[in-house]
Amino acid sequence: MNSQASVLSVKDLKVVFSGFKALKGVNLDVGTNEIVTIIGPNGAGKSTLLDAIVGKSPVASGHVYYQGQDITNKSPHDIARMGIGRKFQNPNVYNELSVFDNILLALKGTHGVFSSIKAKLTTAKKDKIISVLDRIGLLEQGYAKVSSLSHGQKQWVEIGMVLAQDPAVVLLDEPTAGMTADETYATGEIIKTIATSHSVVVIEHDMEFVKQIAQRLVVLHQGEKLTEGSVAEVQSNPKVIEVYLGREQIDAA
Amino acid sequence: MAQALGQVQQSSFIPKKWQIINLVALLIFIIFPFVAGTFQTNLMAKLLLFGILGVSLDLVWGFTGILSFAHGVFFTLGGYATAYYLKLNLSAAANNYGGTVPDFMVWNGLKELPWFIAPLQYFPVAIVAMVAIPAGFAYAIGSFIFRSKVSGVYITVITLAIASALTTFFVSQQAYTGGTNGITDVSKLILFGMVVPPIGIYFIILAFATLTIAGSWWLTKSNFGLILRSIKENEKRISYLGYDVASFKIFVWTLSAAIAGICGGLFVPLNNFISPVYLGVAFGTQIVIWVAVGGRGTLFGPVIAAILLGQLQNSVDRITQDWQLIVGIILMVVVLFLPDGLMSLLPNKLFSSSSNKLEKT
Amino acid sequence: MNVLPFNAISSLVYLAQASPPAKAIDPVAITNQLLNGVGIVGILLLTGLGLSITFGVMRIINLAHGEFIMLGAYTTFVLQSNFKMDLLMTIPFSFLFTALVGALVEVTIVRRLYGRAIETLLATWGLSIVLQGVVKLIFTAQLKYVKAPPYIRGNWTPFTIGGQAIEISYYRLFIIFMALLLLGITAYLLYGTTLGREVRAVTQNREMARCLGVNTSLVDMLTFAYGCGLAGVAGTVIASLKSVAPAMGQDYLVDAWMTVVAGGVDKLVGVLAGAVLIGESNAAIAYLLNDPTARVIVLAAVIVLIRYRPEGLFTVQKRG
Amino acid sequence: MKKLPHPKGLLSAITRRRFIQYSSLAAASSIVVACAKSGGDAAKDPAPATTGATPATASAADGKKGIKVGVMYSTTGSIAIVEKSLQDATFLAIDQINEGTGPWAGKKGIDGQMLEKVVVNPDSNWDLYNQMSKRLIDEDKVVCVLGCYTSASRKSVLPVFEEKDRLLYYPVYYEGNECSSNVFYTGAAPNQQITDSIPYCIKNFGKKGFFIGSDYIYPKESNRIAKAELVAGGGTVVGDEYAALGTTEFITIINKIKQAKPNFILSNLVGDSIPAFYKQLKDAGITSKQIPIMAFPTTEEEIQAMGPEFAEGHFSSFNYFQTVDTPENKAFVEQFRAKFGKDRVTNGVMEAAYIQTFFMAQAMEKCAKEKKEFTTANLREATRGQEFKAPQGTVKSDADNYHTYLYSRIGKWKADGQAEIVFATKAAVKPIPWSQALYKGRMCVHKTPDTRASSIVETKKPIPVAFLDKP
Repeated sequence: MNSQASVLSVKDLKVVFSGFKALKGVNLDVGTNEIVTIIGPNGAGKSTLLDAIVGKSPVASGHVYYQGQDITNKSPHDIARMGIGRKFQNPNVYNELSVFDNILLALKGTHGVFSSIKAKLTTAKKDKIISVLDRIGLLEQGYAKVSSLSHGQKQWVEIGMVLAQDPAVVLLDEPTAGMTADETYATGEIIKTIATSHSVVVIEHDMEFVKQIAQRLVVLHQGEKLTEGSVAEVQSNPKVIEVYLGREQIDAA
Repeated sequence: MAQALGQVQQSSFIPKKWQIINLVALLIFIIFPFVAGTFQTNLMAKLLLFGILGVSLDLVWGFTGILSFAHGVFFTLGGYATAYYLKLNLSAAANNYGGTVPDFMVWNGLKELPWFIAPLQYFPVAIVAMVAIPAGFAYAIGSFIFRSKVSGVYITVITLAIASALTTFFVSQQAYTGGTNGITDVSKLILFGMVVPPIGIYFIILAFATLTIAGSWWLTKSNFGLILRSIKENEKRISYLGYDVASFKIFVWTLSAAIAGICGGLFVPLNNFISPVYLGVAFGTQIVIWVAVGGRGTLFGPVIAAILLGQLQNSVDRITQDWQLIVGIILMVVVLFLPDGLMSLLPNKLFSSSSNKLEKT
Repeated sequence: MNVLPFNAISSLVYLAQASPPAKAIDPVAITNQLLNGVGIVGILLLTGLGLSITFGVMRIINLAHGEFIMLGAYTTFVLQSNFKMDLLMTIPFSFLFTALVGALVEVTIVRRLYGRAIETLLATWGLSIVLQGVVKLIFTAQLKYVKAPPYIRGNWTPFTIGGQAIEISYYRLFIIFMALLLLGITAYLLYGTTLGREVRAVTQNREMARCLGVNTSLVDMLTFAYGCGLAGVAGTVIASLKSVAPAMGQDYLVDAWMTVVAGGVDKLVGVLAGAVLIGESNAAIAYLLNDPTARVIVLAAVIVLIRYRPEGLFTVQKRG
Repeated sequence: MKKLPHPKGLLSAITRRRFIQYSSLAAASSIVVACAKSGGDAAKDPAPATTGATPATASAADGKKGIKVGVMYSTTGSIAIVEKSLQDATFLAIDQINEGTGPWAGKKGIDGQMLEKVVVNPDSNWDLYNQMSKRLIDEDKVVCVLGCYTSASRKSVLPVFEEKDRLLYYPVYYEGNECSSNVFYTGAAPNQQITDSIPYCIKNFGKKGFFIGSDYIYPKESNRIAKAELVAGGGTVVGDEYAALGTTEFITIINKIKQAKPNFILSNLVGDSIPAFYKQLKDAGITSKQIPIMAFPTTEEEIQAMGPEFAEGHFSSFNYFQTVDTPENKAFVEQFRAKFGKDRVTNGVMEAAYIQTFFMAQAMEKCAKEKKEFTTANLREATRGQEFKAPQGTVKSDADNYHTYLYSRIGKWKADGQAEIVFATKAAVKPIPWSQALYKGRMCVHKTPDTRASSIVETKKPIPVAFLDKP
């Protein structure tokens, strides 16, 4: 167990859905302030891996350690409180609430029933929310209902939620889907700043974006880890080219 | 500008026009018993109670998204607590069978008061039981079902089963519950050595209603209310933000049951009886209808709907005996054309505060 | 707080005391009881089947289900009293009539509410009040009487033990036969025909099915009408066991729901499982204790079942 | 200040939505009015009920105001099956009083004043019985109320009548145990239905009785009294089962009956359960020859609903059967059918509803003759002791306990759905509200004039059976 070195550590993780083996024993280590990018074709088990980490999908066997603690199959809210934040593939935000309220909900805090009743909107909290809104460029739309925003803006809202949550480990599932090239680039820069003080795991398809942010790449294929390494290493790995890219070059995207 | 931002979020903030409307409404309710006759005062007190019962359901349904047909159960449990109290304090002269054992227990062969009912003859015990029994029952059920992956319509089916099972149970336990008849021939409510007159009960109910609505307003405007609404929209997402959804659900469910229990408790001195008819699915559905017609997620909607539908039924009954046919038609029309209920007819301006621009501080 | 569990126990004690001289569990009687339970299973299956279409397949929470049963019973009453029709002969008519009413309801009400489950629930509750009211206006609240076919009378005795007959009435057998027959037909329609495939496609992904050229609104209407038609047949078959009245459907609503949910809504076989489970356990407990206690226990068991297996007994675990 | 300027299209869309909402509400209310009208018409009451909203229309021809009488029976919901026929019988009586026909021949109204009925429908809901009785008394200011069926409904309104000191006339056989100054009971007390039937069962069927009933106070209390009588007569109780109100599934109970092999079944099932039980019993192969049913609440109405072949050979104990051979009954049946249809039957509960309306009218007449106002006290004093030549024979409202002297009869059901009367008392039996098998010597004696004080008297000695002296 070398979990001392890594913030998040996944050991031989297996997830099974009614007989279908979605993950067949995956290992993964995420170090402090490191960006790990996971790539892989559809159905490789990328989202399932994140689901298993945050307690959404039940783990059949194997373990997830966070800062040395076994968090396997703990409830999602416990895992979130420990410091793992998640952004979902499709923007998973509250459409009926304002952008402000979405960020407010995500704000780091005790999150208990009674504390939420007593909670007051302090200046510190307001400042924090406003700085998050500013950072995701939605200050103008602060009081707008999320349902009135574009798809890309909703992605930003969810990134904002993760920022407000201020977790030690940030899991991002395709954060740039539906964004323009400029927006994608901006997102990449934000992720890099996040990584100065957080560990980040990103699932991504867009190779330009991957190259922009990636420190270490993990390739999943059919529920198994195919290989891992730097962008260059992965790109030159024959197995990856064989099963993942087929005839195409990896940077053709 | 920072203050302006604060306004929107602070619970104490209520738009001015709306404040005035509330005050006027409260005044009307205070004057009402002095203007209207005995019957209307009594009916209005009952409809207010039913309205608050609707508000209690609205907290779990309108705000949190849990549809329950079991709110009549909590109402009835609270009602039985005070009904036992009033029954056990019936003067000896009025009790045909002498002693402390109520008539229906004598008829069913009980020789002495069951130990679990006996403490209810003391006022403080009865008052605590009125809140604690429905709340405790709700807490037990809530802990059982909300800490599982059951959600949505399955919760609703469970509440149907609870209402149905408890009705059968109360009816079959005639010796302890009075069976289908329930508990009747109860004494008047006596507070501080004085019999509370009907108008007194009206004002107790009005005070309770005002407090409940004010409290619920404050609660739903707080951070807690925001969390409830998020649970309603997407309960999974919020757990990834570190909220224990089940404990929020259990809390609001228990709170709502406590309010419903007090409604039931106040209902008995008003109506002089309680019976399993309020346990059943039919009454549970009626509560759902008040909330749906009034407007889910609004605190005044259920009260307005209960009063309007109650008065409508009372006056339509003078025209036709088939008044429930009309209630059915209204329900269908509201659902089809007014999905957000009667409250959605009010202009939005009443509720929305002027929106503010956010600025960097 | 512990008043309730205590009450439950004391109630059993009380019931035991109130019962006449303690009876030994007689093997013949218990066999008869379990065999008779088949009769209860038949009724649950019959009344739950329509619901397993409207709820299980279409996800429509139809609280007017009991009223469609009632409409079926009245159809039979009208045909029998006016044309002296045999009960069996009226089955197609009550199917067609209730299916027609169901189609009308789908077009006018349910169609506007797809995807809004709670609204459907409220609208159909309103509908149930209206249907009862209208039937009462036409036929008055008086009980009506439907004759069972004269050739389905008496008892079938498969064997006797020590001179005591094990028997079940032919009419109960007829009910379970009808229920199984309808279950078979429905299963064939749903899994063995193109229409059934379209139905399942529409309910799984409406948009996709529409893109593939399925007339989704027609499929919706037909499916809902079929579910209502099944309720109508249930009404006809049950009518001769009891009497026909506007409020008769209410009795079946909760039980039909429990049957469908306990067995699992995703598979048609779930409704059979639910009916067998609820019917037989009800029969067994009712024999040992009594009917009200059996009902309370079975409902409590269903709650626990839903708690631990919300997907029902016969459904596979799904992702997420 | 608005952040997002609303585009024009959006604004107009909102107004249009609001417009649809308002107009649909308007449409709904017009549907309501239309339905209310058609509902009233469709009820096809031969004499449309005058309503509290339009009291002027009910004024008598000579300009005198009508006497408002509340009529409270459910015409919808689960017990409408019975209560509708009670309402019919009440309407028949009121029309006869107003028109001066039937027993009221030669008179016109109450000394020239017409009865004005204020009809409410509590929808088989105990809560609404309570609410509507308050309305009748406080808002419609009726003189008295005719109505209720089942103990639960009576119990829910009793506090209202006692608190406001008004009179309720209650037409249904019940479990007894009541001694109220505000209710006149015209249905059977326990001693008028149970006491004669148990000895009859022991003598004709045997000593083993199986008791069944619907799960509420009347059947349970009634069976408790009957069981005590059976044991007192040397018989044994071999079964005691209760089914939820409205149950129509009797497989288990029938199976238990088969196992217990009783000589007779004593049934206190009510309403919709009755037809279901009789049908399923016959389906299960138990004939009336093997195990006859002695029933209390089973009347012509339920027999007609189930089809007579299922009831043939079974028994009912009641005060009245349609086949009672008196001139008054012949007229009653004829007049009822003329008004409500040839296929209708009469039964004992309806007859009680009919009787009590005449008790009330006679009492009002007495007050009017003595120039007394129709106050509760006056009407109460005038009602006690009233005699009436009822279809079942001469009956009398007991001056002591406000129950009614009634005949006790046992009928055996025939193939035509009518009863052959196999037992009848020689005259109406004096009512005793408490079963003497359970509460020996307990009586109810209201003072004259009634002070509304507690009127229970304990004699500790058995109360002898008494009959009404024939005039």
